Amino acid sequence: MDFSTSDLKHLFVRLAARMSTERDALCALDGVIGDGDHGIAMEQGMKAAADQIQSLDGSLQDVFNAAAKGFLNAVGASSGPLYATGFLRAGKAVGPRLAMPKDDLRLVIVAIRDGIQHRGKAEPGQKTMIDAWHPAAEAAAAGATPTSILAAAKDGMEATKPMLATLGRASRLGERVIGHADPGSVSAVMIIEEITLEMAH
Amino acid sequence: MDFSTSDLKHLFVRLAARMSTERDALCALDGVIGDGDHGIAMEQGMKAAADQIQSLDGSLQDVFNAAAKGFLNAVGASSGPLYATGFLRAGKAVGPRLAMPKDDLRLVIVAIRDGIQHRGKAEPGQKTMIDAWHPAAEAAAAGATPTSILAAAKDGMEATKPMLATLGRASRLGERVIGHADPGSVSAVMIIEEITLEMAH
Amino acid sequence: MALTQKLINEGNATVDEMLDGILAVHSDTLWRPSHAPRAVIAKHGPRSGKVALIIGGGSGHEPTFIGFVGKGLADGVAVGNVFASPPPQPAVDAALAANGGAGVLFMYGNYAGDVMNFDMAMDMLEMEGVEARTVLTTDDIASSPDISKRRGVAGNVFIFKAAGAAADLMMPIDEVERIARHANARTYTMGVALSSCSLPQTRQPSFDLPAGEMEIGMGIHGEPGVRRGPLRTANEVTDEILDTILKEMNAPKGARVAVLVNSLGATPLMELYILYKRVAERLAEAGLEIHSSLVGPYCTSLDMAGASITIMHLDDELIPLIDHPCDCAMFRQG
Amino acid sequence: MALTQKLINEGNATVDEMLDGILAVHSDTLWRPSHAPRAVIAKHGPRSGKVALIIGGGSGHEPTFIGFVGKGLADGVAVGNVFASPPPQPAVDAALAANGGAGVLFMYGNYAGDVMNFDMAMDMLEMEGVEARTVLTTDDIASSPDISKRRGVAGNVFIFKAAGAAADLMMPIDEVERIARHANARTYTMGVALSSCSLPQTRQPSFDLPAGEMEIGMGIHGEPGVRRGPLRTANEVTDEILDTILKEMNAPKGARVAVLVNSLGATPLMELYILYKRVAERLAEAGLEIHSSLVGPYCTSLDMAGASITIMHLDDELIPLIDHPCDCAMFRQG
Ligand SMILES: Nc1ncnc2c1ncn2[C@@H]1O[C@H](COP(=O)(O)OP(=O)(O)O)[C@@H](O)[C@H]1O
Ligand SMILES: Nc1ncnc2c1ncn2[C@@H]1O[C@H](COP(=O)(O)OP(=O)(O)O)[C@@H](O)[C@H]1O
Ligand SMILES: [Mg+2]
Ligand SMILES: [Mg+2]
Ligand SMILES: [Mg+2]
Ligand SMILES: [Mg+2]
Repeated sequence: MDFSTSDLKHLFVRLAARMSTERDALCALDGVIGDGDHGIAMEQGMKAAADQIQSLDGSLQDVFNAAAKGFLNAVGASSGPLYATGFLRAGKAVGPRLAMPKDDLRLVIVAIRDGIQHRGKAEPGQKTMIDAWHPAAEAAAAGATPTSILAAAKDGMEATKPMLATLGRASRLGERVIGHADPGSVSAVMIIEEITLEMAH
Repeated sequence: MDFSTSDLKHLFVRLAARMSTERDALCALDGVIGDGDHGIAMEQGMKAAADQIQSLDGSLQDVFNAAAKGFLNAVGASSGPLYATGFLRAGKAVGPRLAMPKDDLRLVIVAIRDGIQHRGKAEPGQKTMIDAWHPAAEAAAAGATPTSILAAAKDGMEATKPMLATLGRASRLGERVIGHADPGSVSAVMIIEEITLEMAH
Repeated sequence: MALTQKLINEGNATVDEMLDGILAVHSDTLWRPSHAPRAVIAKHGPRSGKVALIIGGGSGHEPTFIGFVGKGLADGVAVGNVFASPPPQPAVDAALAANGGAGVLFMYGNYAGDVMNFDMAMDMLEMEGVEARTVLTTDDIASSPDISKRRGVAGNVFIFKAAGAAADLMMPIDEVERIARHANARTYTMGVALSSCSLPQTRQPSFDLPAGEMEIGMGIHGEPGVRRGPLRTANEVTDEILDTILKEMNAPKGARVAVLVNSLGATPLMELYILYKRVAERLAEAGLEIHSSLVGPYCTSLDMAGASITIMHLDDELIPLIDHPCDCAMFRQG
Repeated sequence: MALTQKLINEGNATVDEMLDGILAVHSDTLWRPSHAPRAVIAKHGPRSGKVALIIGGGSGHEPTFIGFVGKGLADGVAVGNVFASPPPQPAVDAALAANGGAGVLFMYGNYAGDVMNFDMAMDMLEMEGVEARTVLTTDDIASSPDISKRRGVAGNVFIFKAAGAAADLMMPIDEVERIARHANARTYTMGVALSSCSLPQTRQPSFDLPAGEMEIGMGIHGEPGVRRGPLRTANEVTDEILDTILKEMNAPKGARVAVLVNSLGATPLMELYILYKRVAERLAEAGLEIHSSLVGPYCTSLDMAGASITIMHLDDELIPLIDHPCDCAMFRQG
């Protein structure tokens, strides 16, 4: 089955809707160990990405590039550069095609992880969104099923709870962050869930 | 029975203690229709009056004059000029004696009322402390018993509840003050109670 | 009940400790006579032949009143307890310390307590042979339909400023008094409160304000407002306030105004500028020209959340006075 | 749950509406390029041959950052969403609009998001052939034992001021950068929060702080502090903060300092001056000389109650820079 630019546009619309629904829950999580705005960043970022691409005429890469720009310019924050770089990498990975096999969404997951790591220099184990993106990308690269990719992301997110943070705002809180999930890893699971649902369709 | 300068000093000590106990209740009353500080003004005023006179060597009039000055300088506010003028009038009424018959405390009640009215120009029915002081002074002047003087003050205070206010802060609240006692009339009843207890001793 | 959270020491010590802090920070512009700890005087304002402008009132409104003492504005201030008029003595002390032989003008908000105390101060000054006059501020249009019964609130800043500039320009006391009355008559304020405040001694809210409600026409001492209503958006609140002010002010198109968007304490600048945006839109619609604006906490009510809007209807006489430079502890211009 | 009480319109519109208000009030000193609504530039600061100082960060800290744009201080600001670093584009826009051909210096607080966005802005400027450098502020001594991981908080005011003065004196970019690092290395801040704050979109407290407790070492975004403890008196809080700062600063007797007692938003001037009184006592005891002081809301965290104390350890190089005049929208000196 093919995944077209119009499918990609729909994916961003669903991501925007999902983040809007989860906004306050993500903010509450970020309030515990960060500054309480992660839900707002993700809602505004995905909405701007979706808005930016709706009337765009171009390839999958063009759509990802425009989404990156829309997300970044609407948000800034930490999430902005991280997801913008992830989307740019995803665009590069899928290339200037108008459609691709659905299974190539694996490449998207891997590329987003790569972009986030390129920008943020995080390694797994530092209590960031990378703790969800990295195991998901590893599973995707190894040919795992969509369900297993999502499960890997969820396990990675769960594993952030007992971690100390060594990057980002939470790193200054020492032991106080133990027991709380990293909000960026929670929203990452949601994004990965929407992508893997596409793959399984 | 005689009422000496040392009795008068003790009276002020008791008034200071009473206002300290009632401070938060008086503030809460003032919060409803005023600015919430009446208990603080009365506590600080009576404490300053009591402190000012303790080591004073002089007549009843001297003690009242010093109490007036102490109260006024510690407090300002509305209560300061009103009670300071009341105490000055009381001093003038009892004169430069070292002691007086206890029954002359009637003169004190009448004089405090006169001083408050001279300073504040309030008439009964305007929802102020005068609504307690005036009936008490009328009863005192008419030779009523200490119990009846106090009862008159209490009735006057109760009567402030349904009143509209036409003087002071509460006058700007219109109908919203209806149902609430005037805080100045409530503290007036306490003062009158302490004085009438002296008379009855 | 839990105490409201404040960074203070002993409740009764707040005013004196605050004054120690203020005098320590602003020792270049403020001083106080050693015998009069509640009278604070401008170092560079008072001078021979100049009318002395003495302002005053309760504490808890900072930067009002003490923050407006300085060259070009007030010569001295009498400092009261929290929400309490100062007694007469510091007003007398301030007047004598700032007296330049050209008369003293007392200016303060119209509250029963302040009137009684400052009137006593006037009597005491008269005995000293010093001529003193009084102009009350009554800018709070929500507080009464009868102008003489209205409270003085944030509009004080503009009204004191006009009178202080007139005095700094060495105008005689008749002129300074006339200008003070003129400034007061053309200044209109209305505010809303979004929370109660609490005194340092009790640390309890002075009144209850349920979530979702606001007090409209609130005074600056936590006195309840003229009515209570549901909390509205910034634009709706601004519109209600400006509808009331513009009607009362009744200025012709083309008139120039000064604007003050004031925080009652806990409301941050972000919200004030959002209110200001709407004020500017509404004034433009009404054909009025904004000559100058102030946005910030100028007249507060302890830790109360809320804001007030003041419009001063300027004229050729008031404009140079409002523009006149001043160098106060907490307010500088020019 | 009940919404926290704010005077706003639509939650997502707060920053843009605030900016409209700020630009309307301060049109004599600020402007913004028509294509760049989140880049605000000083009208009178930038000029040919002068290093352009561009500051920035999230909104909700007003008067930080935008209030410090003006002649003698910052040339431009990139404005982010509430508590969110601005994206690279407004930083680039501000840099290009203020560029005087002598290089651009970005200064902002050390937060992961800001570092990523401003680094992208540097890359973009490089492609335009404009030399840009960065100095991060790290004055929050409570945020990490490792200086390079510390947050930038209220000390920004002094650090930006020193760098801005150096740029205004037409020093070359190497000097301005060196001074900025020097100023940062000598500036120490620590704060306490007495309440949470809430974002305009959620209007819920970002975290729970039970009555009777305070957060010690709180950041300016509502990030929880390094520890929580019972609310103490003003003097005890000041002592704990100053014990920590003085130990870290390790200045010899006779050293001169600048002091900032800052409100996090809802804490009024009265409490700040009470804190200041104790600061002055403690510094005198320590044999340090206060050269100059600021007291007020300089770096806030929306509607949070609390305060921070900053001490800058001055030297002969920093003193004239801290004293240098500046004329900013919300901060004037000299
Ligand atoms: N260097 C980094 N690499 C990867 N993820 C990061 C990094 N820094 C922060 N994050 C993620 O960003 C999330 C916070 O994002 P957000 O709240 O939107 O931004 P901010 O921290 O600027 O408020 C964290 O929960 C964490 O997952
Ligand atoms: N003109 C007046 N005459 C008599 N009593 C007055 C007058 N004005 C106010 N009061 C009394 O003063 C009380 C308030 O006193 P207080 O709270 O100490 O002063 P303030 O109003 O200055 O805060 C009122 O409850 C009222 O009884
Ligand atoms: Mg965040
Ligand atoms: Mg009162
Ligand atoms: Mg009062
Ligand atoms: Mg943030």
